[in-house]
This record gives sequence, C-alpha cells and structure tokens, in this order.
Amino acid sequence: MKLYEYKAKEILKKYGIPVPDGFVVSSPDRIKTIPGPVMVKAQVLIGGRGKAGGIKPANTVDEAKKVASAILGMDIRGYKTQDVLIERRLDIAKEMYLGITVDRSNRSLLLMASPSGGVDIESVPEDKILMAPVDPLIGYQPYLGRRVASFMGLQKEQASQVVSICHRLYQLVMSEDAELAEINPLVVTKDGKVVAGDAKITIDSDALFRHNEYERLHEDLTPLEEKAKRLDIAFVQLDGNIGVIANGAGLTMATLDSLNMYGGEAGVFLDLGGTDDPEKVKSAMLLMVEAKPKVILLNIFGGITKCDTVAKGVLEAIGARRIGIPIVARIKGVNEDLASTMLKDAGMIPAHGLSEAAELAARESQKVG
Amino acid sequence: MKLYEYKAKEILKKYGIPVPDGFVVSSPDRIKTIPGPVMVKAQVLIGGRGKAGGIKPANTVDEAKKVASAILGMDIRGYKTQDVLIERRLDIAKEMYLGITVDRSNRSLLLMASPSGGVDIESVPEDKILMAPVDPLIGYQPYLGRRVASFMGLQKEQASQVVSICHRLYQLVMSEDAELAEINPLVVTKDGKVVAGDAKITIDSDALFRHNEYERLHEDLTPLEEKAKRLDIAFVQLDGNIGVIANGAGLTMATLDSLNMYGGEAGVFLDLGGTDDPEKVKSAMLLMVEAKPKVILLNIFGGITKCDTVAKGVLEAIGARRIGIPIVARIKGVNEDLASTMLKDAGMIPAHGLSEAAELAARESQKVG
Amino acid sequence: MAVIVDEKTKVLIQGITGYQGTYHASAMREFGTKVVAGTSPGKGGSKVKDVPVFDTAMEAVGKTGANASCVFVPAPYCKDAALEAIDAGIETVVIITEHLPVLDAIHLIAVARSKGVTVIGPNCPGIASPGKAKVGILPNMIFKKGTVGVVSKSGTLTYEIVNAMTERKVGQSTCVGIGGDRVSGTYFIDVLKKFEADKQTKQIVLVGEIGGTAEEEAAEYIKKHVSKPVVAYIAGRTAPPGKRMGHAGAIIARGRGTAESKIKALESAGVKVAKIPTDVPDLLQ
Amino acid sequence: MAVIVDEKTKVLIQGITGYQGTYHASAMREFGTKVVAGTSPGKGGSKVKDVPVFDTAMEAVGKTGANASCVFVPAPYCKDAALEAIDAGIETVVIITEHLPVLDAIHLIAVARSKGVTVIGPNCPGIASPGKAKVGILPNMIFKKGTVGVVSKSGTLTYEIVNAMTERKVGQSTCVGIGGDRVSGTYFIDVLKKFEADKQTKQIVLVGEIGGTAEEEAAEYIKKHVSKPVVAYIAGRTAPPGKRMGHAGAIIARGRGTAESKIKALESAGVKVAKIPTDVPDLLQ
Repeated sequence: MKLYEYKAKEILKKYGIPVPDGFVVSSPDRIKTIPGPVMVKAQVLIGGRGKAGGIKPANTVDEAKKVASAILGMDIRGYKTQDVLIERRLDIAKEMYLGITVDRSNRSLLLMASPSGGVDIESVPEDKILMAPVDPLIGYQPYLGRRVASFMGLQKEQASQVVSICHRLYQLVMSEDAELAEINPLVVTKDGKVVAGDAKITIDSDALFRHNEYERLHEDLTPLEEKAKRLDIAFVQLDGNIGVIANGAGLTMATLDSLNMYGGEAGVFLDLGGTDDPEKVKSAMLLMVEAKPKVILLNIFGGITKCDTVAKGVLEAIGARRIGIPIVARIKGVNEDLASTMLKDAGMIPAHGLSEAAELAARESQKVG
Repeated sequence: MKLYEYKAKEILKKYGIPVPDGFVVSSPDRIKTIPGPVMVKAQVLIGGRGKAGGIKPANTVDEAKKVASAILGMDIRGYKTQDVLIERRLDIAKEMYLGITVDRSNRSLLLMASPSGGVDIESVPEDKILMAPVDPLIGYQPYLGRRVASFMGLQKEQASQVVSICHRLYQLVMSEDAELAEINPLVVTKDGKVVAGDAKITIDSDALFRHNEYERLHEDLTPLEEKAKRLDIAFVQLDGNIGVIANGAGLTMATLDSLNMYGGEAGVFLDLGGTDDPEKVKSAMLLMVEAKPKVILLNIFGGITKCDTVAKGVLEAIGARRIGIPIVARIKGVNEDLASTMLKDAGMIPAHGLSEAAELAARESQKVG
Repeated sequence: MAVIVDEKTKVLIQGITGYQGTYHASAMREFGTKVVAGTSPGKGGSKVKDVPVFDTAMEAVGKTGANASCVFVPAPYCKDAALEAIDAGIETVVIITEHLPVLDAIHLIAVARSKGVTVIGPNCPGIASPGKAKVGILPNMIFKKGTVGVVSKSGTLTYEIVNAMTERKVGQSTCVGIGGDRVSGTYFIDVLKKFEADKQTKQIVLVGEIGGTAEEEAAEYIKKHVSKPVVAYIAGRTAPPGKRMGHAGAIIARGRGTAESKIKALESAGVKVAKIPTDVPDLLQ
Repeated sequence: MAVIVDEKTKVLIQGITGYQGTYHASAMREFGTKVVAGTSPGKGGSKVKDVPVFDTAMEAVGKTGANASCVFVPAPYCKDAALEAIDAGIETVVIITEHLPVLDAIHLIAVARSKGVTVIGPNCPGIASPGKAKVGILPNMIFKKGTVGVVSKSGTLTYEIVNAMTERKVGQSTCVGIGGDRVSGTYFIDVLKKFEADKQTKQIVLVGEIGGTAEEEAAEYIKKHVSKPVVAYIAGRTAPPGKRMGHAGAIIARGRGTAESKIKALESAGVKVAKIPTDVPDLLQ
C-alpha cells in the first residue's frame, strides 16, 4: 500500500528523521499562514509530478492560495489531485538518495544510497549507487550507516546525521512493515542540515493485520476494485474485450498469453489465487458480470473441490440473470465431464484444455467484435 | 546490579506484567491507606527474608504501620532494612516459577519455568524445571511461551496469560539489559489471574552506559567499595590480614591460592583487571593503605608498561607516607631487576616469582600475627 | 532417489485441526506420505483422522521423529510456527500459507538457512515425489512416477503442466512448487542443483513468470552447472507492464524481469522454451 | 601448523588510532604478525605507523585481504565493530574489549557461529602462535616456539604460566586466551578439538578458574576425544564463595563450578592438575 508524500513524511517525523515544516490541505481557503517561502506539492501516488506542473513555489499566503488552487483538482497522469502539501522551501546545497527496499536475490532488506539524488534514480550510473544488503541475522548496525555516509562523501556533522537517519529509516521499515522507504532527494541544506526533501513509503499489504492505523487510509480504487479487494481477488483492468477468470497468478498469466496467441485480448482479469473454492468462483463470476466484458473466459484448475461443485457455483451466479454474452468455461479436475455437461446445458461453451479454451474465447470475441 | 523487589516490580509493570497493587515507604508514618489486606515486605537484596521475619501480613492501616515499624531497620542476614513494600495480599490458588537468565553453555538466554514455585527453586527436582534456551537468531517467539504454559500444565485463560507474560519478560530482559529476571512465585489467584508474587531483576552492569536511569540507584557499598568501583578495581573484603593487589582475576585468585599454600590469609584484595597501567597500580596502592591490612602483597605481571615505571608509581603512592607495614612486591616484565632494586631501596621486600612472593608475604603476616 | 522428500519423509502437519490442515493431511496420506503428527495449540492429546495431535512441535518431533513439516497456520502466526518447527529440529519446512509479511519471510528464511534447514514457500503448493511422498496441496491425480524434475514458481499453472505431461505418459521424479512471493526459502537454483545431482531425474522442467530475476539467475546457473536437458515455460508474455498480477513476484520493475529477458536468457543457456504451457511435454525428449 | 593464527594470518586492527590499538599494532608487528590494515571511522586515508587506515572494514578487507581482526573498540561500539568485521568476511575476530554487555556478546557470537567465523573473547588477551603470528595483547617476551598448546580463561595468569614454561625451555605451539566472560566466542572444547588435530601440538595446558562449568565440560571432552597429554591449573581454590572476583566468570553459584568439582573432573579424565601455576612446567613431559 503506497502512502502519499505527506503521510510518508509524518511517519519519517515520527521516527525522528528531519522533514521540512509543512501541512496538507484539500482547499486553498485552509491556508492561513505559511512557514516562510514554500513549495506547493500535489499529493498523488505517481511519479513525475514536477514535470506535470504539480509542484510550484510560493512566497506569500496569497501566492500559496493561488498556486494551490491551480494544482488542486489537476489531473496528473490519470490521477486527480485531491490534496496539496504546503512545505517550507529548503535551501539546497546537495541532493542525495537513500532508500530501503526488499532484495529478492539476497532474501534481505537492501540499503541503497547515492551521492546523486533528486533526479530519476534509475538514470544514475550503477557505480554511483551503493547497494548494501542488511544481513537479516545481523540487522542494522551503525557500520552500515557509516558505509553510506562514506559512499556519499560526507564528513563529520553531515556523516553523523546520515548515520542516524539510516538507523531511523531501518527502524521505520521494521516497525511499520514497509516494503519500500525512500528519501529522494535527501537534502543537505546550506546551513548543513540533512533533511528529507521527498519521501515514498509503501507498506506491505500482507502485514496490515498488525497495523490497523493504515487500514483506514484512503486508496484510489474504483467500486469494482474495492469489491475485489474485499474478496481477496486480484482485479486488473486492461484494454481488450474478454473477461478472464482464473485461479492462480501463473495460470492467469498463461491464460492471457494463450488468448493472445489466438488473437484474443483480455479486457479485465480476475485472479482467485490458488484456490478452487466454489464460493470464490461464484463471487468472481458475479464481479465479472458487473465489469461488462463482451466474452467471459473461465479457466479453473481444480485442486480440492470437485468440478461439478464448482460448476454449480458458476451456474448459481449466472443462472438468475440473462447476461446474453458468450461464456467459455473450462474446469479441470475430478468429475470434469459432468461439469462440462452442466455448463453446456446452461448455454455455456465448455472447453477441455487451456489451448482450446483460449481459442474458443478468442473466436467468440472476434464475432462480437 | 541487583534491584530491590519494589523496583523490579515497577519494571515488570512497565512491561505490562501484572503485579499486586502496592507502594514503598521508608517510614510507617507514610502509610495513609492500604489496598485491602496487605503483606509488608522488607526491601533487602538477599534471599530468605520470609524466614528472617521480614515479610508479615496486615489487615488495617494501623496494623500495617505497626508491622512496618517492626520490619524497618531490621537486620536481615547482614543487610539493614531501609524500606518496606506494602502490597495487596494475593488469594493464591497456585504458585509457579518463571525466569530468564544467561546460559553460558548455549551462549544464549535461557527461559526457565516450573509448575512449582514459591519455595526455594533449587530444591525443585530437575524434571519439574523446564530449561528452554532462546536461540539468539530466532529470538523469543510465542511457541516458547506455549511450551512454558504446557509444561506448567495450564489451560486456556491461564495459558494465554502466561504466554503473554513470557513475551513481556523477554522484552524486558532485552530492552533493560537484565542478566536475570525472575518471577518467583508466579501466582495464579483464586479468580484466575496470573500475577508476579515476587521479582528479582539484575541489570548487567556492563550495559549501564545505555541505561542512565539505573546509574542513580542506591547500592549498598562501603566508602572503599565505592572508591574501588569508581576506579574500576574489583574490591573484596575477606577475613585474613594480608592485603593483596594483583592484575587480572585469574592471577589474583592464583595469588590467593599460593598465599594459602604457605599459610597466609588475604584480608582484602584488589584486582586491577588485566592492566599494568602505573596510574591504576598507584590508585590501588593508595586504596589498599586505606583498608589497613597488616601486610601488603603486590603482584603485577607486566604487559605494556616497563616494570620500573610501575615501581615508580608504587613508590609515589607510598613514598610520602610512612605506613609502617611490610610490603612484599613482585613486578614481572621488562626491566624487572631495575624495579626490584628501586622497591628494595624504598624498604619494600622484592620477590621474583609468584611462589616466592606468596611465601614471603605469608611469613611476614605470621610475624605481625 | 527423488529430491527433498521421499519414502523416508515423516510429515508433521502444523495447523492440522483447521479445514485445510485436516483435508490435506488425508490427501497426503492417500498419496502415500507418512503423516506422523499434527500440532494445534491447546488440542494436544487429540487425534485428527488417526494422526496424533500435539501442543508443541518440540513434543511432536520428540515423540514421532517427524523430519518435515507442512505449515497451514494463518499468516499472522505462520512465522512463529515455522520457527518452532526449525527449533524443534525439522529439516524441511513447506509453507503453504499465503500473505506472509515479507519481513517475517526474511527473518524465518535467514534462520533456516543458517541452520541448514530447507524452507519451501511461503505461498507455495508444496512438493511431490510421485510414488514416494507429497508435502503440500498439489492434487494427487495429476502425477505419474517418472524421470522429469519439475520446479515452478506457480501453483495451478504447475498442475496444468504436470497434468499435460502425465496425460502424455511423461512421469515426474519430483515436482517442487517454490512459490512466487518476493522472498522465498527455495529458489530455482537450489532445486536445479538437487535435480542435477539426482540419479532419478533425467530431464528438468522450469516454470517461471515475469517479475524478479530468478529465471535469469537460473539461466546463468544452467549454463554453468546443469548438464541435463531443461525445458521451460515463462508466464506473462502479454501481461501489462507495471500491473500487479496477484503475486508480488509479478511486478515488472525497471525493465528487468520481463518475459522477453527471461526467455532470451534461458534460450541462450540452451533451454527450450514453450510458447504455451501445454506445449511443454512436446519439448521433452 | 599451529592453530587459528599462523603465517597466513593478515590482521586488521579495529580501533587502530586509539592508544591501545596503536601500541599493540606495533607489538604485533614486532612479534612478526602481518598487520595489514586498521579502521577508524572518519580517519580513512591516514596511516598509523605505516599501516593504512580505512573508514570501514569492508573497504579494509577489499583492499588488503585481511582475514583476522583484533578489536580494541570501546564496549559501547564493540558489537558494531565485530559484526562489521564478520559482514566484511573476516574469518577470525579477536575481541580484546572488556565490559561488553552480555546481550551484545550473545548476539554477535550467534551470528559469527552461524557463519563459521571464529570469535575469541570478548575480554581476552588474544592468541599467539610463536614464530608465526599474534593477534592480541599478550606480551611478546614470554613466548618460545615449541609443541605445547595452551588454552586459558585468564590473561595475566596465562602470562605467568607461559613465562614459567619458557623459562624452563618448554615452548608453545599456540597460546589461546579465551577470556573469562560468561559468554565467550570460544570455549575450552573448541580449542581442545583444534589442538588434538594440530600436528605441531604434542601436549596441552588448560588454565581454568572457578565459575561456570566449562572446565567440567572440557574434562568430559578430554576423556572422550583427546589423546594428547593435558596438564591443568584451576585458579580460585581459596576464593570466598559468592564473591565476585573481577570476572563475571568467577561467581560461584549453586554448588557447581567450584575449584574442587573442576579439579576432580579433570583428574578423572587423566589430566594432571598443578597446585600452583608455576608447577605447570614440572608436570609437562
């Protein structure tokens, strides 16, 4: 779960990492005073705000109100700006990069740092980025912070501020279950302070059970996405016209790939996870109907449940409504022939394998055009 | 550093482990109200208070005052009672034992538990004590608490209270740098609550640098012990008449052993640790003079410092004063002959080896008798 | 032979009294697995379908000699259960549980590796050596004993492929579903090493998906250390970039981890890569 | 041969710019040790008596190939320094620092053991293989190359005994001061195992003291696994019970760990136990 910049900075502050003075508003009228010259920053969960005009300076309250008015409501790469962060402008002497994320290969956290920050970190050459895995059995120790400070080329005062920030950022990641915590730029101001200029924090959504405080946070979800989330079904909107339901990420992707081979294109897909629970299949079917695709392709590889039981769930979901679109259904497992017959009798198009199902769905989609 | 029961219970409470309601006083006049029937408990850092009459019940404020008067000032196995803890009396259904200490052999913390507590834990048969090392890389996990609860024979409500107490006790040990944290008895009350009846906590004195709050705590030290502590010199008062100064615990003990072989007996000893720092030798010599032994035996094995430099320090310490007692001195290392001569010229008795030094000191001590 | 689990494997089911635990304990037995014990705190002393239930893993291991465990415990308690198994001396821990917090996975896997314990998962279907033992939730009906080792990040997609093999009479030595979470106890390379050393295994099937660089690392390893023929399938060629595909493992980030880069790396290591999953049996010899 | 340190040992001095670090870096060099690097945060790029100083252990190891470290860093920073050395790939970490909190010792030693790194200490005088290398603060003058392996919990008492041996022309293969803290990286058994396997070592001297049960465990080990003659001295026969003797290792608790119990255990394992330290050379063959 991605957090807005202002929320991320609140958390940095909680862990003792310096951030500029500031406050967040959703209406220009709420700006009463400002802490000196400020930046007005659009709060959207996407990069490239600056280039899109979502970050602007202001020197007076009136100016801040004017700039905020312009930014609030602005569409930034598809995201509508609902809040702006009004923040004291930093006197920047140097911009650096500091982040902690998950390192799959090392099965650990990874401390990343660069003496060059502020710009798109992906364009910084590799030898300018320190990647220091945090050994999980050792945990963070000050020597890691010293490596970072030394790599950044910092001395004395600034070095010791960075060592402390590294420690606090690690504590934040561990205590808040962040899978990403990034400060970019990490600013050295002209008076020698090290301050977080911008911040990205992503909380591990699998760990929300121990962080009730994040559950209530706003997320930009459509009503269908919201429903899918509650049902623990992965829901993704694409450009084609075929609605795909499958169980398991790999099988779902393989279904899309196969569909593509036969010239079909998915418009939305639902991944149930590795389950063939008839209730979940039924919920997914209902959700899919709401998404209004032109063709539905159901591909369930059965593990625990008998195919006829799964088919019964599908029929219950669809039965009552006349949705009037072709449904290609493939359910693999015990009693699959019985299931096929049931689906066929209900007017669906049964398929026996992944290829056949993909081919049939692609053909139907070309018919409906 | 051992903590008084009342302080230990304050800490348990801070970590969320239930303790009886209570308060500590150093004068009976301070008892204004009591939380129902109470126990009045002498606060001394030694076991066997109960048998010595240091723990007594009281049912009214007047009774509590009377009992407190009797206990305050009481001498318990050499320790004077300066405070009493007035504590709500528990309705005991069951007494158990729970503790965490350091396990040398496993190089880990050790979780210890027994379904039998309250009595001297050392007399509980071994098969009634669970010793569960806490793997340092795993840390405490709830399964350890479940093992404890299961070993104690507890069910449901009590089991889950004990699991929680185990976790909190471990957190306490880790956060407070306790080398021992013991709850004995851990009481199940008649209404099913699990409460710490008594508590012993010892803070690792090597870790006090990160626990300023304990530095100010009262310790029962004589002025000489106080001085030695400030100088980081181990000071121990014994029964004999020879004052021994040596560097290193092993060498100090070997010196005592050798002295004993020749019929001498140490009255006090100072261990400088593994150093031959002339300043420290000099401080120890001054401290020893204050302890007024009949004979002094100095045994320094030199590492870094030249023997004559060490000898110079000894002479500076003693030189000004005419202490009029025999001093046997042995300093081993570079320039040891020069040192011998210097000590001899100043009226001391130089020795060349450990045996000789011990023999000479023992002989002198028998003379002064 | 076979790898990781075989006829000597004695399985402890952690969370045996839950629906999944009970169901799959039976399914594993039907597969021929020695299911010797279960745990469920507070239910020690009872039985689930003849399998004795204990309060703690320590007791279960002590009394039954279990050497592998299958973890069905819900995510909030899963790390505790897995570490309990490791501390009790279990050698192979198969974690079926999904949605395990990544920091929990990092800690428990680091502990396991430091002690030489094999963790498979989390969020995996488990492992099956047909004719010998299964630890996990893979459907029994899809397997056939044979000489092809299968290693896969995916669950149901693996079933699809193994099923297609079995329908074509191509049997398996061991099938390992390693799971697709960002941090897993066992990666492709760990299993490839075992297959290369296993006498029963003559060919290898690798099933990957977009995200991460495990397939690229596997290709590098195959080039250097694997002499047996390898066939692969990579899911997600047509997956939209930047979209989360149900697995954390399926995030495409920074141009690395695309299907193209994986397929290219594997092909340059001499691996035959199938276009659709059901083509895999055709590419085996 | 010799054990743990020898002519291949390349030493990193952690805390080289402090008084002790600087002094002992020289003393180790005078002993013949290859002292290749030092660390001192913020002082990277400078030199201490020709030894290059680095900001971090990672850099020091990368640039000099150091494989052993000697830690002089004060107690509050000692765990950090030792773990830094381990993370940088150092194989032997000798911790001279005293008053290390016991929880710090437990953590760092557990990490070291999981990675196969040897930690000696904390609160120890270090290790010397005469004619080859010394990592620590033992005085150079007391040694003589030979065939007796010495392992001791004590510092200055070891010097006393080794000095007595050298005066009697009895040389040493390696002398290991393991330190007397409650939790140490190396115990008697770890060193006995190495001495038994070392070709240069013909006899063994074990110097123990009251407190703990390491001597009793060593006796048990000697009985089962050590074929070479062992001579021992145990300090503290006349130490008053319950008094802290400067070392945490010297607390007599619950009737275990007394000098009597240790001497009895060792004698029953065939070990000759000296009455006073300077008798040790007489008991060697």
